[in-house]
Amino acid sequence: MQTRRETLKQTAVVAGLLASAGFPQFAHAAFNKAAFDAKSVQDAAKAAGATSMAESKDVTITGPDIAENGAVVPLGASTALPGVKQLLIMVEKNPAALVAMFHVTDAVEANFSTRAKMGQSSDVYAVAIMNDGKALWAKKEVKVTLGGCGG
Amino acid sequence: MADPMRIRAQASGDKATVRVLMSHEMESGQRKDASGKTVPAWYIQEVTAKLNGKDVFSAEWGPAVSKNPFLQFAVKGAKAGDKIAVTWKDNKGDTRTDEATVS
Amino acid sequence: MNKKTQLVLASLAAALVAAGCASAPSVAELNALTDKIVKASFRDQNHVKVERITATDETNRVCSEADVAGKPLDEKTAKRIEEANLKAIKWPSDGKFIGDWKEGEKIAQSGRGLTWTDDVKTVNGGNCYNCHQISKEEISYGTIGPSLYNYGKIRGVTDPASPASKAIVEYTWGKIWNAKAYNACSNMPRAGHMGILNETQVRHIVGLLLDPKSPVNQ
Amino acid sequence: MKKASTLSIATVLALCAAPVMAQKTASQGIDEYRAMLQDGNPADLFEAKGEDLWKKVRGPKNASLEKCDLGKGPGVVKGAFVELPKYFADTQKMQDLESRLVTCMETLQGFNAAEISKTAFGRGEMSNVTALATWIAAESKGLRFNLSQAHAQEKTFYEVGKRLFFQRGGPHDFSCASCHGEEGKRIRLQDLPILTKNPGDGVGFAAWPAYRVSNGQMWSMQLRLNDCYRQQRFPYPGFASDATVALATYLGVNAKGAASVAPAIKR
Repeated sequence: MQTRRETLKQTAVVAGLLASAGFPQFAHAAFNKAAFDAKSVQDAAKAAGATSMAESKDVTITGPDIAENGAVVPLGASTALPGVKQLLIMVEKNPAALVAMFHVTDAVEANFSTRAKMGQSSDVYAVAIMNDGKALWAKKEVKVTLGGCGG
Repeated sequence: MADPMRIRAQASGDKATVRVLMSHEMESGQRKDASGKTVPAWYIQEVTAKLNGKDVFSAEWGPAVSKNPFLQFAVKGAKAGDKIAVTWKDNKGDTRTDEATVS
Repeated sequence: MNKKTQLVLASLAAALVAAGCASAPSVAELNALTDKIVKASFRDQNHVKVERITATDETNRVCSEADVAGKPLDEKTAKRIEEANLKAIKWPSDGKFIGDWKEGEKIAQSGRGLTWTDDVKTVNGGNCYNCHQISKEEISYGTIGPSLYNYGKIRGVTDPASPASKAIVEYTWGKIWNAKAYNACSNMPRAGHMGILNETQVRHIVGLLLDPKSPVNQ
Repeated sequence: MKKASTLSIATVLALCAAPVMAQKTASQGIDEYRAMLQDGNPADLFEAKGEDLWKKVRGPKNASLEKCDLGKGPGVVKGAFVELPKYFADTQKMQDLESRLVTCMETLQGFNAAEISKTAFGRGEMSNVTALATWIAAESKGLRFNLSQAHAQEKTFYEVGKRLFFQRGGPHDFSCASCHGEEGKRIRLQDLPILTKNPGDGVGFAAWPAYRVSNGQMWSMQLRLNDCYRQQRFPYPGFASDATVALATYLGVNAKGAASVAPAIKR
């Protein structure tokens, strides 16, 4: 694990880079450690700024029904709703639920895809955190199967 | 020095879809090595993108993003010939920027 | 590449040239060359020794040759091989054929053991699901071997201890212990005979297949 | 019957004759999963690295590999992959792509071939050989396998490779044919290509090098064969040893006419 000194040093590097790159409008690009350390979907959303949570048909989570391998599971989150601040992709049963947090700006569509590791079959979530702090989510189940001979 | 990314940016209509592959271990911090010691987490924490030098995209990632990560997003108003630059930075402070032209 | 093989090849080529022979090497020459290439190409790795493939038994040798020729073994040889393997079957020392199907399921699921990356202390698995459907619950199964779902039920085994079931119980034990006793060149490993599984493990597998309470027979 | 193919998902779906309903749903799900991964194959990363390595001045002799003869003349890359292994007059031996690359790295760049061959997969110069092989294979994408059997050694290696393919051994009595000798078989959910004949475009020999999602590694043909032997419970085949080249010759000749999709993406 990281030592405290390394963490401090790294924070300094990050701060330095941000300053030199002149990124002030992207202040939120600083890593939200609390959200990524949170175990549950709820706690991660809260750490990302959510004040309430509700299921919504206006948020979409995409992913396979079955993943042949948990090491690489293609997941996507999208919404057409206006006023979205962040889109989060989460895997409920991972040691820490939050996989990726996308910041929504006027310059990009609220539609992001990446690939996640999954330790086991689990519900996966797309969570849209709105400007007013409301979090709207959608989920689907992804089964992770055992592949080839090894296991 | 990290290996280069592969960036493909394709314009269609009033947007460009950007697909990125990054070369990174994305070590989860959950794995143990042969001697039983936990392999420390090592992963990309921040990804940002610029369109013709202007910030358009930013994301934060945890260690659960797969090794050699894939990312897809769409930039509004981008057209063929525009430059898309993608930057990642990992939790060890290593960083890499690559650029592609929208086709 | 190593010098030994190069020499072999060079001498083979030289021999062919010297004989003024433009025709292909004979089967015997090719077999000999293959043996030499195997010896020169493979090496020990951890607990896995080269003898595993250079000191194989007659069963493997004649079956490999038949496969290369693309013809099944002649009946007489097949019979001889089967009899030799049948004789080598070790029957349960305490007369008990049926073990715990729950343990059997775990062994059937496991594909671990005996590779050069496995620890030598690894408990070997049976690799069963790699090739067979067994229980209905496990959807990740192979198809190299036949489905074993309802194995006991189909064969009418309602009480494995009954005299009526004796023949099928014994056959099942024998097949797992040494598949080549019933089919000389079967693709199936000889789990007991080759020391992949021990007697207790074989007993659990037989339980998995024949115990009426096993999910296999539901 | 089911035709083993990770590429033509639709074909698999249409032809998949699964024994029970639940099974069919599962294999459809797996096919959807595989389709989702096709766009964005991390093999691209290794391909880019390989191209760079080919052109870069490296090694004790400060040279690039651009004069390397992969069988179609110095510097000719396109089309070389689908004709290997073949006999090389300069080394007087049968060589596959990786073996040949190591030869070029020694003769042109001054690297020590024996040292590279001893290096574990994924490490040091060996990982460079894999990246180079990935790029060179990619340059022949869509071309059809067409190995030469003109030279006596090419014929001999095919025959030896055939014997190796059917060689039963180890505690499990496995040969290559145990898994790859019949059409339409699987290990667990993994389709097994039949390798005694052309298994079809982009299947078997025509799919490697491939990116393995299970471990995030780029696998060359040498590593593919190495890991088959590991799972066969065989001893360790030396890198680019005659046995591996002979086996590859057998597989490559059998694959005649199959279009290469390498580098593929695999479980």
